[in-house]
Amino acid sequence: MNMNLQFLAMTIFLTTIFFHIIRRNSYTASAYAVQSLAVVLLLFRSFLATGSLSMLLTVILVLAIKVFLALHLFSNFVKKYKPGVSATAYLNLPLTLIVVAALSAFAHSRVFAPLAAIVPENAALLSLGIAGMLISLLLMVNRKGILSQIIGVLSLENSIVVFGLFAGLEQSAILQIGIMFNILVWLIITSIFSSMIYRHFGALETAEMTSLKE
Amino acid sequence: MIRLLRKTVATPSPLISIDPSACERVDISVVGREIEDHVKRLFRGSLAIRQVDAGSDNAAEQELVALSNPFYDVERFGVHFVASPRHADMLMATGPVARNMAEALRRTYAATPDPKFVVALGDDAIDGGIFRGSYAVYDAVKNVIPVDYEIAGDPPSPRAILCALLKILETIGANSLN
Amino acid sequence: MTEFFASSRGFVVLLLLFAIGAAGSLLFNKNDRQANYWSNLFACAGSLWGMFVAIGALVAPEPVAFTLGFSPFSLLRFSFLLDRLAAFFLFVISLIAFFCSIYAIDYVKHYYGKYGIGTLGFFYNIFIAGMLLVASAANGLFFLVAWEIMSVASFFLVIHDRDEQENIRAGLLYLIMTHLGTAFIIAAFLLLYRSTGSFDFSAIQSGGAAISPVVKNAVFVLSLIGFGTKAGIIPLHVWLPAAHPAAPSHISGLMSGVMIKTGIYMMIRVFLDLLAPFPLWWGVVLLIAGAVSALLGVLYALAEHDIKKLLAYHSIENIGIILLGLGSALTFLSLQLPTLALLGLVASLFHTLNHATFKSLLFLGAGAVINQTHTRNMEELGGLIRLMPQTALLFLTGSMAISALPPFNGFFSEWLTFQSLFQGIAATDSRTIWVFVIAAGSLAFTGGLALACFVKAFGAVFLARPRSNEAQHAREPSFFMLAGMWPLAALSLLFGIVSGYVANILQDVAGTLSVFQGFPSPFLLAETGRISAGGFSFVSPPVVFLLLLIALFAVFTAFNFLFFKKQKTTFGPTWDCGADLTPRMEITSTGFARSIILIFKGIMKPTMLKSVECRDGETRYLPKSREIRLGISNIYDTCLYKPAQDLALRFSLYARKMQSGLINMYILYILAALLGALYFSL
Amino acid sequence: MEPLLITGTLLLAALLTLLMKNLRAIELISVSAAVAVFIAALKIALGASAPRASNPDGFFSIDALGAIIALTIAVVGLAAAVYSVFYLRVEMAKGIIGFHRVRQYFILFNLFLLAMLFAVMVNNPILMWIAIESTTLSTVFLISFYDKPTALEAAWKYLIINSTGLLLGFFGTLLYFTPLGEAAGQGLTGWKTLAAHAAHLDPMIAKIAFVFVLIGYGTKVGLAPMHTWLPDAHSKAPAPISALLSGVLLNIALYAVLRFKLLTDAVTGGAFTGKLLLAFGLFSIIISALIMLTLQNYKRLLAYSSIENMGIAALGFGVGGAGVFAAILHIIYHALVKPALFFLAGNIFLKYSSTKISRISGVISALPITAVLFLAGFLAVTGTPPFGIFFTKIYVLFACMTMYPLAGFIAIAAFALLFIDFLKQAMAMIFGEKPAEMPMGEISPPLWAIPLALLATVLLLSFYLPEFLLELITQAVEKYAL
Repeated sequence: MNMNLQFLAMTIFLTTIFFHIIRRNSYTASAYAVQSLAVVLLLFRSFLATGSLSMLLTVILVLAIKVFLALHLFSNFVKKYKPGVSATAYLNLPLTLIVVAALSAFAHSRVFAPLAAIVPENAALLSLGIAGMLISLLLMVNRKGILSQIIGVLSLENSIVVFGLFAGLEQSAILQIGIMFNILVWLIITSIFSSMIYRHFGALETAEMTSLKE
Repeated sequence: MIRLLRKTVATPSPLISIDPSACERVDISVVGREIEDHVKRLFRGSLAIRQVDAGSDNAAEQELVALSNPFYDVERFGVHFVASPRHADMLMATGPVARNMAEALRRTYAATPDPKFVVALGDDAIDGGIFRGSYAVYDAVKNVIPVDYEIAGDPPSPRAILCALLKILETIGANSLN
Repeated sequence: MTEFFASSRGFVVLLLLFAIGAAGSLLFNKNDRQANYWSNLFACAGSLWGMFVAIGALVAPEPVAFTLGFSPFSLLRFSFLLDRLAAFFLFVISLIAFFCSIYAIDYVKHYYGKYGIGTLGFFYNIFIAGMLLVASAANGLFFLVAWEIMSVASFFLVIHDRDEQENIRAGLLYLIMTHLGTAFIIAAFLLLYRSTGSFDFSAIQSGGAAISPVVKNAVFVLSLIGFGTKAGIIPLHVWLPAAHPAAPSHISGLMSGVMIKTGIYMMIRVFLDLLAPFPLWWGVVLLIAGAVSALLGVLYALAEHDIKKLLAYHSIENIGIILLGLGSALTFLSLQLPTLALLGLVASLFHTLNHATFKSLLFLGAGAVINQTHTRNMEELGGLIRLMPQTALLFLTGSMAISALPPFNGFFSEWLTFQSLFQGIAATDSRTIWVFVIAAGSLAFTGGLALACFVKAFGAVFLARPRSNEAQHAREPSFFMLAGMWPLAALSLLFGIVSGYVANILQDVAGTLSVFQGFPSPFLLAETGRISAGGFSFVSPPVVFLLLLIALFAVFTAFNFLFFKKQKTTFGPTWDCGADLTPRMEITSTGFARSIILIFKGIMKPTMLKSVECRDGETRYLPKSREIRLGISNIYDTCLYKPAQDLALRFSLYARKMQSGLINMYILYILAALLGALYFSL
Repeated sequence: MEPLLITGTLLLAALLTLLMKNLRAIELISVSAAVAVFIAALKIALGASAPRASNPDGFFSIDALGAIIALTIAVVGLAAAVYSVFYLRVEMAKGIIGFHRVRQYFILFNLFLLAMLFAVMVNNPILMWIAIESTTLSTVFLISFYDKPTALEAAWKYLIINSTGLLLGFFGTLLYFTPLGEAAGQGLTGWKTLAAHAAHLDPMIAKIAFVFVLIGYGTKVGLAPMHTWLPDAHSKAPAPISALLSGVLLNIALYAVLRFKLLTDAVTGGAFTGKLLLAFGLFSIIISALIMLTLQNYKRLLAYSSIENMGIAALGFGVGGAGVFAAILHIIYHALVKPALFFLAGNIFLKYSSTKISRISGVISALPITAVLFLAGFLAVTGTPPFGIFFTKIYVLFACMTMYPLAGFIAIAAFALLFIDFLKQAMAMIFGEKPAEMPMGEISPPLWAIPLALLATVLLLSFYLPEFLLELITQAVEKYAL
């Protein structure tokens, strides 16, 4: 197994955990950029392996959208709404880590064993990808801030991409581009929404938005 | 109304006035025994009287009430004062018939079953007495309902009433023989 | 000729008549007069045609079966079966609908300009057609369609007077109860489907042997609850006293006279026709349900001062009496006594017919009174016999019939019911005898109380003096209303006098059911106009009628010529001690019933509400007005329906907590659902 | 050919709307585009129903169920387009929105239609996923259309929850590509290719994949407990959008689940997926029945009713056999009834300016036709004869009864409760005294004519199914019933 590969996968997994630990939004944004960069590098590896030009186009798009645009949007976001951006969580740190550990264990349990067995040589990495997905979901459950929710969704997506790569399920370039286009629109919409939410609620916290209770 | 008219036509001038002044000295028990005899014969032992206060000044009522006290105690002779004209053989009307009581008097008369005897008791009932001519009264019971007998006095004493009652019963007895 | 009526074409014409009536009345919605005449005339025509169809099917040698149209659903077949039982119910429905429609022509006039007559006529036609379909459907799914059409149409009729909040609540309760009932029926039919693989009645009947006893019992319980809700068995009756007063009176007459009988019809159809043979306890349960409904129904009627509610409670009572007959039939059948079973069934069918006639008559009469006085409260009525003599006579006829006084029809059907119960006491062993004893006792009790109740009702409404201004200005109803009521009164008498012949026909109707087929030919229930109960006892209605006439005549002459010979009679006003007689001096209907209610206070839980309004608020020495209200606490609401409702509300509030408004929670649900589904499915 | 036409027309309509400055022109473009789409969808349905219809494995490929759903989208889309025109005119007259909002509305409306139809027509699971995700993205601004805090909140929840759910669905989708190996990355993999390889799917992977797909797309279907976004979004969107969301969008997601169910069933047999669908369907029915009892908002009432109806469809597909037939018909009926109800709710909202049930009374006096139609719609959606939902419910129940009697009994009880809930709420709104100052009469004829047409169609379809529709349903049942 390639050391580089392992390193990149670990980076992605660790950044996912890192999201739970850090309490500053600027760091969260940077951590997402790091995670996405790792994904880009992984994709670049597969470009090197296949050498198809459309793959290169995908890599460039991912780099542009997930790393540069996202970083740009998030740092703007943090700067602009500093007082309103929260990074607090419902569970305290030890408890969060225990749940993260439990989810990771579940991802390595016999339930997901068939998935890890898709590409037996990458079994550990595949389990890591699944754990990343579950932990990203946990981020969205646990964190109160809207930024964390956005990053949770994006990190979930990254984990799925990583899983797809390791499982040999990457799609043809046109589909990748379609997905990237979706993510681009999604990013733009969420940032527009964030400003609208800030305008209406004066904060960017999910706990503020609980008036629809029926 | 028509029935009333017919009755007036059928029995011309039925009114009999009784002057009880002659009765001042009679013995009640004697009169009473005679009344009892008549009541037994004519009314099968019980004469039921309904007294109607048609705007009286209560003097006549006092005397009528006295009839029931232990001294006179008319019930022993078979004479009862009853609470409803439906049970009565005889109506005893007192007072000059105040305008408000006229209707009540008429209805009482109507409610009394035939054959019935109407007695106007006291001067007020006979001709209005001291109230005569007042705008508030009809002056006499006979102006409102047909009257058969009149008992004068202002008011007549219980003894006088008893005596008059005897005379009335005698008249009735005589009429029924005919 | 009769073949044509009782054929698919004749039936299509029947449905078309109602369809045209409904559609036309909707088209004429703008013009109340046109809509009224159109809808009611077509309803009349349809009902008349329905009677012919029913008679045609009654005289047909074989049951008439046919299928109309097609549907995209393979299980739904628009198949009809007009056997004698169905034909009998078709006849009852058509008969009552015919007279109610005549009555309606004048009755609905007071709605002109207030509520749309078009919609009333539309739902009225649909409602009658729905009932006819219910009685003739031969496919479970099709039956459910007809059943729901009937229920929904009657719901819209109940809420026709929609400005009254109370009517809306009554309609709500009615539809809720009827829908709950339908849910039970659906469950029953689904269970039957599961066992026999078809919704067709014929297939269910022939596959009946394959149904396991457990499923059979479940079907019995489910359909007893389902159809019992419609029929108004206590404690499922709560909608009945609410819905009947709310509906226009000709609708109440139809609902009470015939709609609740569709529940009885389906019980006969399902229990006797589809599910036979059955265990003994079915009949016992029906007997107990009948006894309870009859006794409690009449007790509640006694306590009621709303005239239509009173009549509604009497419907419950009469349904109880019908169930006594039906229950004894079921019991005898499972004891292998087909002759007696036939007697019980005939009793219940006869009472069905009789109750339809006199109850609709009573409702129509009550409608005439309400139409004039604008109140249903009997305490505000009174003295109407002088103002509405014909109505009073008609109402009296109905009251005598429902109180089971000879020579009216109610007497003879109750007599038959009594006979079957007595036979039950005589013919069964110690295990079931007590049920019959209790049932007969409760029926006897019921009869007495019903009489007391109608003395009260008739007395409070028609006798004494008017107790309200409106009651003083009542007038005799107009032509068509009387024209609708007179024939019903005549029928009440006629069915009484010729009850021997009617019972004979009903014996044919009941005898064609498959459960009676395997036995040797049963005894003759009636011969030459005489009803006999299996040779044990008999009664001859014409003789009863003649005797009554003679007795009446004799009493009248005796009093006139012997005792009052010498006396002169004069008529004068009542002695009133000089005061004016006022309605306040009369005995109230509440007061009349109070002594009886107090006897049963253990069951009825009467409530008394006293309120005194004083002129002087602080010292309270000088009362201005005093009010005492006597009521009956609704134990079904407090003990059964309210707790169920509270339970549902509590669960609902628990469920609503799920929608907490917090998005983190929502994502947690997704995570939990994902992990849970993975864990449990792998 | 028709799929291209549909795509082109809607794209063109969105572009033209972007450029137009004239309100009437925008309205005309959108309505005519909807008409064109309707005709094309009808042609697709007619073509698919033809015996021996060729179903090439090209870029677009529409099976029988897809054709049915596409047709319902087109019908409801047309109805919604016409209704939107008149609805927005009233709102503009009231001064609630301006021209720019209307233009934005119609652009997004056309894109939304496009995304929905694309999702049904396209032959590739990933592209379908992209299209379904696009439906989320195109409607999120329509949900926050009124720019109120609550609308924004609803839109945000809609966006986040659906994106999360769909990503899980995406993961599940990827897993279905495992048997393809290297071929997965090559070109566009059609459903037929996937189906051909499905036999080589590892059963365990197939199960995991289906759970992910069910949870993922189930979020979009509105199956409990993933339904939480649905009442918020449906109650805050403008009425025509709610109609589309509720009537057809949910069906598309369900359609996606069904397609994956077919792939899964090839290796695991029908019992596994059936039980899952049954469990989620039943849970949805129970939850919505309970919650509807104490609701205070009539648009939420309709939204929960959609959850219930999707539950019934899931139940039907879950039990299989005759349940599938009933579920498909149920989808059709629901797709017509629910938009009609949302349109009527829109009328009530225009008149009363409130969605609180407690503030609405006497609709029958204020809006007589709307009230009558609302009652009819209520009867239709709760499954009262003669409306067809009654039959579909009975069919689902009896399919349920033959396999899982307990579930059948629970469902009957839930249906009864649902009817009571709906009846209670509807009666409270429709009867009673209308507010004194409220003027009588309908707002404009098209606003009630459209729901009337939809309800009439349902009533017609309850007793008569056109030949081509029957053929399509038969084909679909053959394909999806195991």
